[in-house]
Amino acid sequence: MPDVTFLDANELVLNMGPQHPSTHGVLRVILKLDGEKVLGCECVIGYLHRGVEKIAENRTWMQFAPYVDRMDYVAAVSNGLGYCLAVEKLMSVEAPPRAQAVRVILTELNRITSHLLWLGTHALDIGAITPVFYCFREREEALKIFENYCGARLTTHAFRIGGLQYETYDTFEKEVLAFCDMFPAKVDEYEELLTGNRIWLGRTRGVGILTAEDCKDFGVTGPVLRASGVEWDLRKAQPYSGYEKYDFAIPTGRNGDTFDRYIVRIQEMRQSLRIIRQAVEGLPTGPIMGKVPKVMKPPVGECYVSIEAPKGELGYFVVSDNSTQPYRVRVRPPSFVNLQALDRMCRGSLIADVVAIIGTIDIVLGEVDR
Amino acid sequence: MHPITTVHYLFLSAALLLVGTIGVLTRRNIVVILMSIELILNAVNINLIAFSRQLGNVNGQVFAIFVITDAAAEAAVGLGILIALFRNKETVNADEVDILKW
Amino acid sequence: MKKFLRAVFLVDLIEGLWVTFRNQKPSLIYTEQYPAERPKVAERYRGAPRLNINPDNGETLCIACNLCALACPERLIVVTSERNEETRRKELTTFTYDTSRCMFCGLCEDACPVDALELTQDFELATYTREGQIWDRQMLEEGPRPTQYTH
Amino acid sequence: MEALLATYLKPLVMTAVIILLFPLIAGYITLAERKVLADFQVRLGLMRVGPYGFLQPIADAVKLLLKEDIVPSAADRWIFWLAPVLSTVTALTAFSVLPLGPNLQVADVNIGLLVILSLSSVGILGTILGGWASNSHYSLLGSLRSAAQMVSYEVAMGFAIVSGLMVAGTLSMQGIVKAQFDRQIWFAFSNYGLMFIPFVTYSIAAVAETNRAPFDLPEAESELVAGFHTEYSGFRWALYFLAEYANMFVVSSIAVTLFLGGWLRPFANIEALRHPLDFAFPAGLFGLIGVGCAIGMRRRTVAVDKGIMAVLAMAMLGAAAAFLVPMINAAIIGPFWFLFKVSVILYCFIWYRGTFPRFRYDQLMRVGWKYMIPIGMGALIVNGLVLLKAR
Amino acid sequence: MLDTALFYIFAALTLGGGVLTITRRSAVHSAIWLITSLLGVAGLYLLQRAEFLAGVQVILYVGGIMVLFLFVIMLVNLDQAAKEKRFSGQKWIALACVAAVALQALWFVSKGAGRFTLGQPSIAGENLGNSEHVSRVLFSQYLLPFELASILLLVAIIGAVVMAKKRI
Repeated sequence: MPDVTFLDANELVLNMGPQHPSTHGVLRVILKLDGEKVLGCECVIGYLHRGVEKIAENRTWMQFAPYVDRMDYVAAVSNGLGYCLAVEKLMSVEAPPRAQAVRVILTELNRITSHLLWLGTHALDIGAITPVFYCFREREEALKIFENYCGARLTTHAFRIGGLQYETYDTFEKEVLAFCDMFPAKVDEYEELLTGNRIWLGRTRGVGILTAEDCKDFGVTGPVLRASGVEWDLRKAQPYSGYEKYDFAIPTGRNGDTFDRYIVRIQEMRQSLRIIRQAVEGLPTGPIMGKVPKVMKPPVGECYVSIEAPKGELGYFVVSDNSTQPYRVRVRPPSFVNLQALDRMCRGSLIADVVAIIGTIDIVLGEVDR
Repeated sequence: MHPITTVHYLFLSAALLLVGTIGVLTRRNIVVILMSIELILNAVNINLIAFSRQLGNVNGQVFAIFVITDAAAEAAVGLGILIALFRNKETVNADEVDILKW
Repeated sequence: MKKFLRAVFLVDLIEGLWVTFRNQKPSLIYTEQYPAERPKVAERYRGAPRLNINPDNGETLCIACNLCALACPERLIVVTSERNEETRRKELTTFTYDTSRCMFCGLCEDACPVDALELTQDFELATYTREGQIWDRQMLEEGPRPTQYTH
Repeated sequence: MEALLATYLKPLVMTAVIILLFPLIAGYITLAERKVLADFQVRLGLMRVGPYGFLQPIADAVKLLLKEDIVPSAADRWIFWLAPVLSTVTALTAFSVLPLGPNLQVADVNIGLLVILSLSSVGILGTILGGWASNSHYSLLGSLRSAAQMVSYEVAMGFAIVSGLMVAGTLSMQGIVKAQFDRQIWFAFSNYGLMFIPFVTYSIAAVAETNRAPFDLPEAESELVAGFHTEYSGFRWALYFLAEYANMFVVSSIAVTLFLGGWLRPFANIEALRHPLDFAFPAGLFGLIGVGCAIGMRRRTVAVDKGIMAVLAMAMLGAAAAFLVPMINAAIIGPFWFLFKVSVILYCFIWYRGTFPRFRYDQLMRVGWKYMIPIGMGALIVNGLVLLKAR
Repeated sequence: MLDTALFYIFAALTLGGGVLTITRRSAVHSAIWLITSLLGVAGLYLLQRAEFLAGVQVILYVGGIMVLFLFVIMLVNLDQAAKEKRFSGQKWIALACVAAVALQALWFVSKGAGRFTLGQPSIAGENLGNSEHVSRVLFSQYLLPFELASILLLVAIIGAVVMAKKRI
C-alpha cells in the first residue's frame, strides 16, 4: 500500500474546561490531539485570580493572615503556617515549643485531609465512585478537630504570627489520638479498594510518567517529585517548627507514574499519622504565644521561607519596609509550579489519561491563580 | 383471497432483484451500491427459502445461510476497500474511481 | 504462582467488592439530614456576629473603642460614637457589620478588649437581599430579624 | 373460541401488562439502584419524596414527561425521533420470550434465545443512530464507542451462550429450564463445574453489553459528557433510560434462565426441600420486609408517609400470607424464584458500579478481544469435549 | 387468512424498503430503509417456517452487516456525497436494461407459474425450519462447504483489516 499521509494530518484541537467535571475547578486545558492521542496541551489559567499578593500590600501583617487560607483552601493550615513562619523569621521571633508542636499536629492533620480530598476526587475521575465518600467520611473527622480547635473547618486561620491564638481544648489530645487509632484501618480499606485492583492498575501504571530529571527541570516538588524517586522533603531537608524532633520516613516511588504518585500519597498519610502521634504524646506545656508587639513593624529586610505543604514546596517571599504593611509578598505555590509539568506528562497518552493525570498532580486552582 | 403460493414469493423475489439491480447500476455512491448488492442477495434468499418450503427439505435454508455468510464477507471486504479508497481519494463516488490506480 | 492464581480468580476484584459489601451496615451511615437534624457546631465556631449586652441593665458592653474596625482585614465594621458630656465617656451610637464581605477570620473578636463583639455559633446567614446582609446595631444585639422580601 | 383465547388473548394481555408495568418497575429499579449505591457509600440516599424516597421514581417520571422537548436544530429530526424508540421497542420486545414461570410467558418459541440475541443486535442501531442524528461530536464519538463495545462484547456473550445451549440442547427458553430440571443441576455448575467459566464470561460480557460500570465508557462523564445521548433530554432521554434498564433485566434473565435454573427453585429435584424453599423462604422474606415496613412506618412522622408505609407493610404481609396458600403458591412460586434470581443479578450490577474504577477505551477493547473471546471459545471447546465424552 | 395478510405486509416492507434504499439521498436513510427491507425478509422467512434463518438474518444482517455499514457511513464523512447527484449518467441505459431483464423474468415466471400452482407446502414441510433440523443437515451433508465458508470469513476478516488499517 502507498504511504498514506494526509489522514494523519487530522490534528484536532479540543478544549477541555474551564467548565469540565474533571479539571478540578476552573482550569482550561487546550489539547492537541491526533485521534485519541494527545500531542500536547496548554493550560489556560487565571479564572480564579483574586490578586492575593496585591491584597497583602494593603493589609497589615496580621490582617493578611486569613487571606492565605484562601489560596490552597484544602490545605489552609499549611498556608497559614508558611506565612506565619515567614513573618516570624523577618521579626526574629520564634513560636514557643508548645505552639510549634500544636502547629505540627494541625499541619499534618491538614496534610491528611488534603490527601484524602485528592484521593477521593482522583478515584472519581477514574470512575470509582465509592472511595470519595469513604475519604470524605474520614476527612470529616479531621475537620471536626479543626472546628473544635479554631472554629472553622476549611479556612481555618488557625495560627497567628508568633504562635497560636487558641489554647488547645480539653479533649484535643484524646480526639487526635482517636483519629490516629481509627485512620490506619481506613487507609487499608482504600488500598484494598484500589491498590490491587487490576482496572486501577491499568488506568494508572505507566500513565503520565515524569522522570526525576524532568521534575528538576520543571521545579516540581512534593509527592509528584518524590514519586519519581527523589527523596526530597523540606521537613527533613530544612526542618522547621521542630520537625527535626520527629521520626518519620520519606516515601518515594520509582517510576514516576500516576500509580507511584498515588502510593506515595497513601504512604505519606501513614507517615503523617506517625508524626502526629509523636507530637501529641510529647506535647510540651508552656506559653503558646511568643513575644510579638501588638502593632507589628518588622525591620527593613526580606526573607524567603518555604515549607512542605501537602502539594509540594510552599514558599513565601516577604519584604518589609519597616511599616505596618508588607511591602511585597510573593508566594511560590506548589500547584502552579507542578501544573507546568502537565504538558510533559500528557504527551503521547490518551484523552482518558489526561483526566487521570490532571487528578494526579493534585492542583487547587485557588492556589494556581491566587 | 388466493392463498399464498410459491409463485408469490418468486414474483416478490424477482421484483427485489430488479430493485437491487437498478440500485447497483444507477447510484453513484459506493455505499449505496453495496447496499443494493445486499438487496440482490436477499432476493436470492427469498427464492431459496420458498423452494425449500415447497420441496419439503431444509437444503434451501442451508444455502441461504451460506449466502448470508457470503454477504457478511462481501460487506466486510467491500467496506474495507471503501475506507481505503476514501482515505486516498476522499470520495465515495463510483464515477470518480475509474482509473485502476491511485 | 500465587500471583497467577490471584489473577485468574479475580481476587483483587473480589477484595474490592468485599470492601463495599461490608460497608453496607446501616450503623455506618454517615449522612446528616440537615434541616431535620441540626449539626452540632463547635464551641469556638465563628459564625454570625453578635454585640453583647449587659444582661443586668440591658446596656451594651461595647465601649466604642473602634479596635475591631481597625483589626478587620476587610474594613467592614463601622463604629460611630458620641462623647457623653456628663460621664466624659464615649457612647456607642451606631455599629454596622457587613456580613456579605466577612470571611469570619475572628480578628475582630480577638481585638475586642471587653468581649462585646463575638462570633456566635449561628451559621445560617442567607438573606434574600444584599441589604439584608448588612447588620445594624439592633440586629447585632437581638439577632437577625425575620426575612423581608423586596419586589 | 377456547383456542382463540389461548393463542391470542393470553399473549396480548401479558404483552399489555409488561408494556404498562415495566416502566414503573424500571423506575423502582432506579430507586433500588440509588438506595443500594447509597448503602455502599455510607449514605442514606433518597429520603425526601415519600417515606424513604419511595415516591421518587414517580416524581422523576413526571418531571421527565413535563420537560420541554428539545431537538437540536441541526439534528436529523426523523432519525432523532426513531433512535430512542428503536432502543426501547427492541428492549421491551425481548420480554416476550422470557420464561417468567412455567406458564407465564408471552410466547415459547423454538428459537427463544435467538430472538433475544437478534433483538439486542437491533437495539444497537438505536444507540448508533441516536448519536449520529444528534449531529454533535460528543454524541457521535460516544455512539461509535458504545456500538463498537456492544458489538465486540456480543461475540464473547455469544460464545458463552452457545456453551449453555450446547448443554441444554435446545433454543427454547422453557426447554432450557426443563433441561436443567431433567439434569438435576443448574447449568452454571454442570460439566464438573466447567460451565462456571462460560457463566462468568457471560456475566462480564453482559455488564459490558449493557454499557454499565466498569464498562460505562459511553457515559464516562469525566471524559465524554454523556455519550450518545448527550443531546437527548426529557421523554426521549427517558426512553433510552428505560431501554437501558430493560436490557439489564433481559440480560439478567438470560443468565438466570440459561445458567441458574430459570424459575426452578434451588435443588428443584430434592422433594424434602420443597417446603422450606417454596413456602417458608418466600413467606419469611416478604414477612421480614413487611415487618421492616411496619417499623419504618412507626418512625415516620408525616401522616401521608405513615399511610404509604402502612399500605406497603400490609401488601408485603399479604404477599407473605399468599405464599402459604398452596393453590396460590403453585401459581406464583415460579415467577418468585425467577424474579428473585434476577434481582440478585441486578444487585451485582449495582455492586460492580459501586466498586470498580472505569476501564479506558483501549483497555476495554483489549479485555473484550484478547481475554473474553478466547476464554469464551476455550470454554466452548472444553465443554463440548466433556459433553462428547459423557455421551 | 392471517398468513396472507402477513405475507403482503412483509412483502410491502421488503419491496418498499428496497425501493427507498436506492432512492434516498442520505446514506444513513438508505441504510435504515435497507434495515426495514431486511426485517421484512426475516418476516417472510418466519412465514415460511424458517425460524432459525429469520434469527440469523436479523443477528447477522441487521446486527452485524448493517452496523458495519453505519459505522463506515459515519467514519467517511458523507456530507459531500449527499449534496451531489444521486444517479450516475448511465441511469437511462441502466433502466432500459433492467426493464428488459424484468420482462424476461416476468415471462419466465408466468410461463412456469402453472407448475407451482400446487406449490402448497407439503405436510412434511410443516415441522421443518427448526434449528435442530437445519444444523443436522448443515453439519453432515454440507460440512465441507461449512468449513470452506469459515475459511472465506477468515480471509474476509484479514482482508478487511488490511484494507482499512492505516498502518499495520
